[in-house]
Amino acid sequence: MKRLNPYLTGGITPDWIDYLIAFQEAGADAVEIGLPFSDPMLDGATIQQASDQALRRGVTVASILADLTAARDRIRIPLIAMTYANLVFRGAPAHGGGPEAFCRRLADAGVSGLIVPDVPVDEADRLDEAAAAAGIDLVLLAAPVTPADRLAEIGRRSRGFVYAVSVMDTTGERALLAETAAPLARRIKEVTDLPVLIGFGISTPAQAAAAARTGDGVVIGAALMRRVLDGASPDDLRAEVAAFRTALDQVDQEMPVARAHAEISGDRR
Amino acid sequence: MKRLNPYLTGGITPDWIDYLIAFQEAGADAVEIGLPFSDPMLDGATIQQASDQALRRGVTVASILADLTAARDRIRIPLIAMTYANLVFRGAPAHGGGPEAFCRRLADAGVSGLIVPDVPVDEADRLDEAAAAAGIDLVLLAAPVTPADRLAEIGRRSRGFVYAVSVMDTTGERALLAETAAPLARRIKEVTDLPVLIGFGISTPAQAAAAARTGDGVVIGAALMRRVLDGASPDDLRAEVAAFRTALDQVDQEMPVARAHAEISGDRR
Amino acid sequence: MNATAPGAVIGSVMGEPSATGRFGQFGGRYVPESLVPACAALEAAFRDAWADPAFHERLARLRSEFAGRPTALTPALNLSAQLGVTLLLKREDLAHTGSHKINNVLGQALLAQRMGKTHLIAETGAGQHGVATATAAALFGMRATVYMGERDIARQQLNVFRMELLGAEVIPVTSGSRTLKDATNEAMRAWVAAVDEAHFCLGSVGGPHPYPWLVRELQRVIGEEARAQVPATPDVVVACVGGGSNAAGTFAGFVDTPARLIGVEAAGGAAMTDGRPGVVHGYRSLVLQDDDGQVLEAESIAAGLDYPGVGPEHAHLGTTGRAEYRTVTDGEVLDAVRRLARSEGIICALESAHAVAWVLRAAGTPDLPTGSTVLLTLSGRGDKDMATLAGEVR
Amino acid sequence: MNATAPGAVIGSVMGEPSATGRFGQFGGRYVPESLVPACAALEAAFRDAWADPAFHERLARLRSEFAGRPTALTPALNLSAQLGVTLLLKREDLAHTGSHKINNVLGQALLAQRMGKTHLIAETGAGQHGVATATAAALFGMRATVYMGERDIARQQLNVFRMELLGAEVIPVTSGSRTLKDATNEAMRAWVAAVDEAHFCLGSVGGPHPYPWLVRELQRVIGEEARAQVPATPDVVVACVGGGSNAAGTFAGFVDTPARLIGVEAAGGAAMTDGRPGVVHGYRSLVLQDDDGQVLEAESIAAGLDYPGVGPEHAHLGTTGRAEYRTVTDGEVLDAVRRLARSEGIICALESAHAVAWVLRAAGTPDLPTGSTVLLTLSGRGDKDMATLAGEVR
Ligand SMILES: Cc1ncc(COP(=O)(O)O)c(C=O)c1O
Ligand SMILES: Cc1ncc(COP(=O)(O)O)c(C=O)c1O
Repeated sequence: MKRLNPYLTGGITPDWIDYLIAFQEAGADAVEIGLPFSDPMLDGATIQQASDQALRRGVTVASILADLTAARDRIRIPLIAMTYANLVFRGAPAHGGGPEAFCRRLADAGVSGLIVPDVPVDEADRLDEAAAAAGIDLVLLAAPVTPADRLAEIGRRSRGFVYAVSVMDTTGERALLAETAAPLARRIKEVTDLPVLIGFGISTPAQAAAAARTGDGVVIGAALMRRVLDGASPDDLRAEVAAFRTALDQVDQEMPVARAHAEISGDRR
Repeated sequence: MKRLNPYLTGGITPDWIDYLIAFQEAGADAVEIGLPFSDPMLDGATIQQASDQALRRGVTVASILADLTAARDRIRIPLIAMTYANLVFRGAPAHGGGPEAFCRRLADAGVSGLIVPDVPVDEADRLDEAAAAAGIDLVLLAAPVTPADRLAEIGRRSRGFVYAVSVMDTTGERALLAETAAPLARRIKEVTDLPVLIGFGISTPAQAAAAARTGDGVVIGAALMRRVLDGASPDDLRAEVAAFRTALDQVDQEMPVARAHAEISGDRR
Repeated sequence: MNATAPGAVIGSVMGEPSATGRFGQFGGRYVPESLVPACAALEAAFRDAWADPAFHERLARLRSEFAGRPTALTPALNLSAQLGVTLLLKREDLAHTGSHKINNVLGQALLAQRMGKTHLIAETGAGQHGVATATAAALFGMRATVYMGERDIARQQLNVFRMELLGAEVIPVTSGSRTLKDATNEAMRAWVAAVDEAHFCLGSVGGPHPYPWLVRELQRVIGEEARAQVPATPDVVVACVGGGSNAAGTFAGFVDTPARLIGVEAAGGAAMTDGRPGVVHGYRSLVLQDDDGQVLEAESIAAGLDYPGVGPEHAHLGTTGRAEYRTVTDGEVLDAVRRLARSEGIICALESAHAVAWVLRAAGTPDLPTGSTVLLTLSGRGDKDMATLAGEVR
Repeated sequence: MNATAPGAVIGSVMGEPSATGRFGQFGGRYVPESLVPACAALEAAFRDAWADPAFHERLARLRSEFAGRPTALTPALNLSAQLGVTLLLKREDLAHTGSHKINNVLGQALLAQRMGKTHLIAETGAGQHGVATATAAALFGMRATVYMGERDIARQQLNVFRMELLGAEVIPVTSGSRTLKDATNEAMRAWVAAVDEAHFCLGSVGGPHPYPWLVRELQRVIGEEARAQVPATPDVVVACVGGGSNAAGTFAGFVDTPARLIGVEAAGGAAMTDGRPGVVHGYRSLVLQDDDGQVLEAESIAAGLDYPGVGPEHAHLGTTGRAEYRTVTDGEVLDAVRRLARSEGIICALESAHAVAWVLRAAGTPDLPTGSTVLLTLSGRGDKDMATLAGEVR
């Protein structure tokens, strides 16, 4: 089945958990929880704004994890944290900091995956170990410009799935699915058996469907966060995510082979 | 008798000749006629303003001399032109210009003396000759800083009188007669038998009297021109100049010797 | 690298970083995968160029014929007499465009050309790096896009217009602190989207490997010239520190001497003094941040020092003790600009005035004993700051 | 001196003027008696100093250690390729304070100090001479008073604040054209009143003897450096002409070569082209004046060229044919600033852009044939003009 990982900025509104539940109810396979950072280098305007809004509300990693812990009983799908290196590496192990403690805190809150866009594979050794020790999948990203040897290493070292950054750009809505998306997904699939999720700029169900014809699923970020920023309710977002779900399911029906492949790879907990 | 040379910016008002006549009636011994120049380097704010006012009226050397020619019958005292080098040297003799023509034009209009503050004695040769040829007295100026040898040359080459620049400053009213005035006048009198007229900054009859105790008379400029600029009438100015006359006459009575000396030197035509 | 007594001679310090771009525990290449190949290509191009005498020759020609190098070393005679120290000023304010930034940019533009790039992207705070980038772009026939925080645009308007006149596009950054920090984010984002044809012309010794090394090597000319110009090894070498490029370039010329190396930060942007280890803008260093790891907004009257990070090599030099870092306040900086102007006839940049302010405060104290000889890098001229100063000094 | 074919080698030209300070029929000392002794004393002091190796040594030190000399010679490669001529730029914009004016002022300040003066009085148009004077005054611990027309104060505000920061008093001149002409009148008036302790630090090659000679000798360094820097004698040597000091200094280095010497005036302030013999500001030269001998107000976008007179030696060089003079319009000047910025990465002063504008216009015409080598003195940098340009260029 084609995977649908909607993204949600942790703490974007006081009732942000309701959006998470709405995503779940709409058929999300997992939710990526953004832990807002002051300097989100790889994010475009929408997710920057979402992060800022959350930070202005006083949200912290601790408060987001506490909210997730509190909502644990309502959450049935995997949660994947997405954040930047500074929040991950912050502090020394001796003082309860460092990536080891960070990963343990994620795991304690029921988070099972981690994406850190500014930690490329070359800088990932320590985080790799820390994540593994805490039982967290460290998802690595591949980009259209990633050369073959790096791609192989990313495929080998990524856990859970490989995140295909569809476009040479920041996060943000786009009129068209980038032409680089499909070739990248195909190249990744040649070097790994992990599912390949395509993200960055997937803005409509049609684009999601198109992406899913090569990849094993999609991450939807800015398109959803823009609605939340505009004041849409959890119900509104449920409908939005459901539309993506429907589009992906249709792809599944078109492509039985791909679906079968996805079911075998089994990263869905 | 102590000399009184009031100064009048030519063309300062349409009825400027009336001021000239008023000066004459008030007992002036001669009148210095300023031929206004755009860049009067040695003039302070008042006479700059007077010159500007005349120039803005469209006054020229030619128009001033024409006015004087027209008023010739009413004028009984000597006229001394005061202006800057550029107006004197302007043009080539071949084209009716140059100091030779300039001096002839002055003489034709009944002017008998010339003061050019930016032609020091070192630069005076050609003008000297031109003035002499036209029967014009070229009056040279001496300043408090003039050294002895120059002072002797100035005394030797000046015609009519020697103009003692009382102060190291531009023209303009001053609260006090400069301390440099008397010593300079004394030094000049040591090197020449010409009368020594003290000018620059003499603003009140009392100052004029004080100056005249050392010199042979005074030039009064800015103090009169300020009144004209402020709108005072020829009658007002007649009274003003008469007050200076009275003050000088009193000095004459104090100092019979000085008066006798002045009468002998006889530059008054 | 162990802690080292100040003044000890260390040969290997300020050499090449480790294979992963580290100076001790600092540095690295914390960038999105999209930028990793570009960083790797830049590193390769730099290694290649730096080994090529023809590249050095072109750079040397540009430096002398175009940028006006070597810059003068001016003995500040009046201040020296007043302060009881011998103060020597390395005059980067006399370099073309008005600061040391041109040293870095000319080298990077040559590299970019060598790599076939046609577009320079830059971040700027004070605008000096932006002007230098716009200048090099004009000279090399490249496009230039400069990201600049809205707040900095307002306080460094002169430089904005200079950039535009040089043909650069200046893009106002309205996010976050609207200063250098956010301009850097935006420039990196823009680079991601244009990485094929664009070179990210980074302005200081921060950023992902190889930038901290590359920029320091390009700024090394300051220290090497000064070393050749001073009559004897100074007791103290001092420079202001924003990202730290003029200080790094200066220190590089003296790191193997017994001279004490002093970097001076803005009190409101003192990553070396108040920062904690962290990762921003692609490198690990000391960073001003709150307990949650959110980067703090710096607050300095000098747009070029109004930055919460600092180059990783400084973090290393500070941690090992080879260099020391001090802070001065905005008020001291304004006094220093005026004092230098009135005493020596030199109007320096607000950034540079930080180094001056420290000398003014420290002279005659144990930190800078009477009789010391001080080499101070005056990183730039103050024309750009006249609007700010008009409001503050009188 | 008879008329001389352009390009002929003349040894004695640009040597010492006659005993009365004349270059041919121009020059002299047309000042009030109050100033004659001061001019004579200055002449004596200059002769004495100029014969004193210690004076030359101090001046040379100041030039190199403080002012950043020698300034670079930059081949303008892009413009050269576009225009079909070899264009070499003598970079006075890189001198401390941003123009050639510092060359003159450092020499005069040294002289003033030697004469025991404690106060410098100056006139300024663009403000560059005022800034240079304020700078030297700060360095030498003297008082500085700078007269500047109200109109120039408005269009060169950056320089006004620089002067004030350096501790100078800037006095707005509200008379006449409210530009350089009237500022000069006011400065001379102020000098009369303070002649004991004050030196009139005149900014160009006008004024009473010995100024035109003194200032040209102090600016000769431009031409002499350039002469040593050019690979071969250029076909044409070009500089802008306001009062004419940067041109005179440049020409002095090449007057004894076959190089053609070209001075470029503002069309609205072209004394060499439109002036008639006259006397202003203490010297006889060519002057813009009406039929009645009233001096006309010049009208140029460049405050430093917005002046109705020109140094007497230029009148002589022009009359004898050794130098030629051209004019360019404000519009050509604005284009030239932009073109130089975009092609070479150099933002020059509006004044300097006059020389550039002539090259842009003349290149490829009989006046400047394809293949010519041109040495152009870029007299100053354009920072001061950004406000004006912001309104005019885009
Ligand atoms: C004049 C000047 N000095 C210093 C700096 C700070 O940069 P760095 O610390 O990299 O030398 C800047 C930055 O804009 C600057 O313009
Ligand atoms: C940059 C610059 N160039 C030229 C001039 C004109 O002066 P001169 O003709 O004496 O060189 C000025 C005068 O202010 C100036 O500032």
